[in-house]
Amino acid sequence: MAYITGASMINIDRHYDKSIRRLASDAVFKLDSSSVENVDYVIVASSISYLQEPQLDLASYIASALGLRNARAFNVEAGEVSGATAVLMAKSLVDSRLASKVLVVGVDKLSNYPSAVTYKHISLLNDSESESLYSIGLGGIAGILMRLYMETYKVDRLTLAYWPALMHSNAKLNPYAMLRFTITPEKVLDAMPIADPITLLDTFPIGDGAAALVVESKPRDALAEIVAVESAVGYPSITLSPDPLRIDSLELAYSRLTEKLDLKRIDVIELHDSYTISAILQLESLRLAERGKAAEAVANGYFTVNGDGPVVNPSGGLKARGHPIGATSVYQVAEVASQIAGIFPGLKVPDAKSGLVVSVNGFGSNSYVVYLRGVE
Amino acid sequence: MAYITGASMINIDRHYDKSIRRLASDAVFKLDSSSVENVDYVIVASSISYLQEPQLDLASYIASALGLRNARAFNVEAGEVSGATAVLMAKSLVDSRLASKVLVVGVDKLSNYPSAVTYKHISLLNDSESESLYSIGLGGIAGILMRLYMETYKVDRLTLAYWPALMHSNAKLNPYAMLRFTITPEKVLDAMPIADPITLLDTFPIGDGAAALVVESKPRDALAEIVAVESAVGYPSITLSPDPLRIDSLELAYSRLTEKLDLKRIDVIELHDSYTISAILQLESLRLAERGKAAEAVANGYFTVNGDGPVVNPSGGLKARGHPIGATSVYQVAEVASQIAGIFPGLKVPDAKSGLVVSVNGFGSNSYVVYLRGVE
Amino acid sequence: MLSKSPPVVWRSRIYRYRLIGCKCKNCGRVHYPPASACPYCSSRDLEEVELPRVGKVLSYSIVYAVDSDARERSPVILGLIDLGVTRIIAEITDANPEDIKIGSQLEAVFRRIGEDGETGVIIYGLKFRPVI
Amino acid sequence: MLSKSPPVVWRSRIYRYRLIGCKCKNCGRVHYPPASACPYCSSRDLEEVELPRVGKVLSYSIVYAVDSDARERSPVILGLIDLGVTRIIAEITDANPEDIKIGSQLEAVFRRIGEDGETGVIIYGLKFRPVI
Ligand SMILES: [Zn+2]
Ligand SMILES: [Zn+2]
Repeated sequence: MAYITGASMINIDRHYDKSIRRLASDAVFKLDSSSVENVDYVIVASSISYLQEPQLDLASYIASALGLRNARAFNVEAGEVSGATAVLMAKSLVDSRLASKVLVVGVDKLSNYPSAVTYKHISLLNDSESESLYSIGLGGIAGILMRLYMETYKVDRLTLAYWPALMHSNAKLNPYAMLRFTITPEKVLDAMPIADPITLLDTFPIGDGAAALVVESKPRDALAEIVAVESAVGYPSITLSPDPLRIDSLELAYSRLTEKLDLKRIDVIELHDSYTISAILQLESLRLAERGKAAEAVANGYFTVNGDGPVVNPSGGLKARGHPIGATSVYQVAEVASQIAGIFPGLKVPDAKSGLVVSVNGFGSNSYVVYLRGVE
Repeated sequence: MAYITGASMINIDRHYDKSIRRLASDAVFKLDSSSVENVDYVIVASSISYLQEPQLDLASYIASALGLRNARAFNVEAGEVSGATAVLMAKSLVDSRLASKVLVVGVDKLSNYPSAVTYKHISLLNDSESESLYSIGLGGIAGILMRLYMETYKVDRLTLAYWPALMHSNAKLNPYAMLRFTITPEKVLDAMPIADPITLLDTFPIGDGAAALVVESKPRDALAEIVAVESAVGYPSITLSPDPLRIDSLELAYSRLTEKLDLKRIDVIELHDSYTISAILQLESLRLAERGKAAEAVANGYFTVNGDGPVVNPSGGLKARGHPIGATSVYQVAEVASQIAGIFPGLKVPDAKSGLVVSVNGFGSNSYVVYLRGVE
Repeated sequence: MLSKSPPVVWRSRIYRYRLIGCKCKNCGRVHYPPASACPYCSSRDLEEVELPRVGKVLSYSIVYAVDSDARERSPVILGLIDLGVTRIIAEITDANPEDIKIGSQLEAVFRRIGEDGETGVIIYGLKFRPVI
Repeated sequence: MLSKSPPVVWRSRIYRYRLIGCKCKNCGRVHYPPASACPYCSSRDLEEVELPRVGKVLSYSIVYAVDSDARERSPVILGLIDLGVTRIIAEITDANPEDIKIGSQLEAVFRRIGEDGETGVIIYGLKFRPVI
C-alpha cells in the first residue's frame, strides 16, 4: 500500500530566470523538511527538458543539487504521461519494499526557446516516423479531430467553447495556475486561430513548472492513498485507429482499473485537456457522457461543483493551470490528493473522498489513470 | 523474487541503416516468441537517443512497433546507468506483483551524427551546469583522472595499457562485440592521443546497440535470479569529491549490497570501463585490488579465466564490446545472466554461479550494482 | 522534420518518396509507415506494399501555429486522408483552404518538405493536391 | 556549451563571468557552481561567495578529441585546479602543453568560450592562464 504524505507545487509560468534544477528545488523545498529526510529514491518525471535544457541522468544531478545525498535517483520519460509513470514507479518501489519513502519530482521547461522552436520540441510527442517527420504538431491533429467530431456528431463550435471558459473560471482560484482570468465561450471563437477550427484559447499556454510528491508505505498523516495506477499503449497515430474519436488506450487503461476495483464513486477528476477536443474525447472514453454529448454536458454545468457529475478539472486543467509536459501529471496527482485531504488552495470539491487522474500522451499513444482515495 | 528468463543482444556497430525502433525489434525478435507473449510492461532504457533521434514517449512507440499491443510502456533515462535502472524497475514491478512479466529493452543510437557532434551529446552525461557548459567532455575528465592516478600511485602508462589489451582479447570471442581484434599494450601507447595521457585505444568505440531481457516472477527455465539491485548518487563533478580517485557512489552502492547479502563469492563481473582509468578505479572501489594496485593486478592476469580473481569483462567490456550508452547495462546484465546459465557465446567463465554488473554514470554522479545468481 | 541527421533522412527516404506501407500476411490489414509488427494482430509476417496515391479528405485543419521549420509556408493545410486500405495525415498543397471540403479527392505529389539550416540537408517527400 | 538557448546563457552569466560559488553556513565548505543545497551536509543555508582567482594545477589533460564547439582551438588543455576553498575544472589558455606541470600557478582570465552557429549567441566566461 502506498500513500501520498506530502505534495507541493510552484506556479506555472515562463520562469526565464530559473534553471530546471532551481524549479525542482523550489517545489521540493516547499515540502516540510522532515518529509524529505531519509528519501530512498528520487524519481524525476521530465520530458521536453531533454530538448530544452539537455542533461542526461538528470535525476542524479537534481538529487545532488537538492542535497539528497542518500537517495537513489532516475528519470522516467513517457512524454505527457511521464508524471503518472513516476507515480506508478513510486508505488511499485514502496509495494515491493525496495523503498519506504520515494520523492517524485515532476519538472519541465518550455520557455528556453522561442515558441516556434518549443512547438517543434512538443511535436516530438507525436510519432517521429510519421507526423513529426513532416513537421506535424499536436495542434494540427487536434484540429483534424475537432472538425471530425463536429461533423460526425453535428456539434457546433460554440458548444465546444464552454470547456475552455469553464477551465479559466476554475483556474482563477488556483494560486499555481498560469492563466487566472475568466473568458466567455464567445471569446474562444474570436481568438487567433492556431489550427482551424482550434483557436489559441482551446489549448494550453507555454509555461515551466515543478511539483513534488512524497510517497510512503505508512498511512500516517497521508493526504490520500494511491489505490491503483493503470495504463495502456495505443496506436502510434490516429491514422491507424479504427475510430479516431475513441481513445482506445484510455478505454483499455480505465477498464483495467475498473476490473480490479469497484469504482462506485469518483468525486473529482483531473484530466488531460491539452486541447478542448482532448477533454471532450476523454470524458466520453470514461463514459461520463455519451458519444457526441460531452460538450453539451460541459455547457450545461454537469462537471461543475453544482452539477450532477464528478467535478472535472477544478485546477483549471492543462488549458488554464498550464501544461509543463513531463510534470503535468504530477501536478494532477498533487491536486487530486489535496482535494481529498481538503487542502487544495483553489476551487474546493466539497467532501471529496476519491479522485481520478487521467493522463494521455498525444491523442492516445499512451494513457494512464491514477485512482486515489482518502485515508480513513 | 525476479528471474531473467530470456536475454538477447545484437552486434554493436554503426547501424546507419537502422532506426532506433528497428534496432529494438532486432533484439526483441531474437527472443523466443513465446517469451514476449503476455508482457505486462515494456521498459525501455535509452539515453542519448533523445539527442540523436529525438522521440518523446519512445517506449510506447517501440511497444507499438513491436506489436506488443497489450503491454504498458515507459522509458527510463539515467545516462550510462539507464539499463541497470530499467532492471531495477523490472524487479520492482515483479516483486510488487504489479506485473508478472516485464520486457526490458536497452537501445541507443550514437551514429546518427558525425563523431564531433556525438561527443557533444555524450558530454551531456556530465554536469550541464559545470563541465558540459564549457564543452568539457568525458575524455578530458578521464585524462585528468588518469594523470592524477599515475602521479599519486606512481603507476606507469604501459602498466595501464594491459586493460584495453585484455578487453580486446576477450572481445575477439564475443559475436556481439564491435571490436573483435587483439592489440598489444604497446599499441595502446602508440595510438592517437585523444585526451593525453589517454589514447584512442583507452576508450569505447562509437556504436549503436540493442539488448533485451525478459524478467518474470517464475524461476522456471530462468537463466539467473536478480537477487538485488543497489545504487547511490554521487558528487555531480570530480571537483567536489574529497578524493577524485575514489568513486564514492559506487562504494556506497556496493556497501548497500553487501550489507543486505553475504557475497562470499562473485564468479564474473561486467564493469563500466568507459575509459581504462574507469575500470581501474572501479576495481579498487570494489576492493578487488588495493588502491594504486589494480593496473598491476590486471597486467598480471588476476582477472582472467586463469587468474585468482573473479573474471572481469569476459564480454570485452565497454572498451571492445562497445558502449551504446543507455543500452550498455542491459548488455552487461544479459552477459552475466548468460554466463551463469552457461550459454554466453563468447569467452566462457567455467562454472559461474554468481555475477555482478557495475554501471556508473560519468565518473560517479550515479552508480548501480546488479547482483545475479544461478537458479538451483 | 526534426532530426535532420543525414542517416535519418536517408533511412526514411523510401517511405517518404513513395507511399510504401506494410500489409499483414496474417490479418490482411495495411499500415503506414512500415513497422516491425502489425499494429492490429501483432504478426511479424509483413510484406511491403505501395499504397494508392489517391484518396479523399476525412477531415482537415488549417494550421497557423506551425513549427519553426514550416514557418515560411504558414498556414499549412493538413488532411486526414482515406486511401482505402489505410489512412494518412499529410500536407495538402496547391490549394486554398476554402477549396478543401470533407470528401474532396486528392492525389499524391512529390515535393520539397523542408531543409535543415545547419546541415543544408533538403528533405523531399509526398504531399497531396486536389484532383481537378 | 550545448544548450545555447538565450535564457540558459543569460542565467549562467554570473557564475561564468565571476567565480561565484556558495559557502555553507552550516559546515563552512564551499562548492562551485552554486547548488540549492550543500553537497557535503545538505544544508540549504548558503551564501554566495567569490572564489579566489588564483590556484594551482592538481592534474591536467591535453584534449585532442574536442566536441564540435571547440574544434577550431584543438588541442585544449584542461586543468583540475585547486583554488584552496574548492576545486574547478577549466580550460588553460595562453600556454603550450609543455608549459603546464602539476603544481603550476594559474590565474583566472575573462575570455570568449564559444558561439552558437545557429542563434549567433556568443558565450563568455573564465579560463585560466599561467602566472608569470
Ligand atoms: Zn495483422
Ligand atoms: Zn554544508
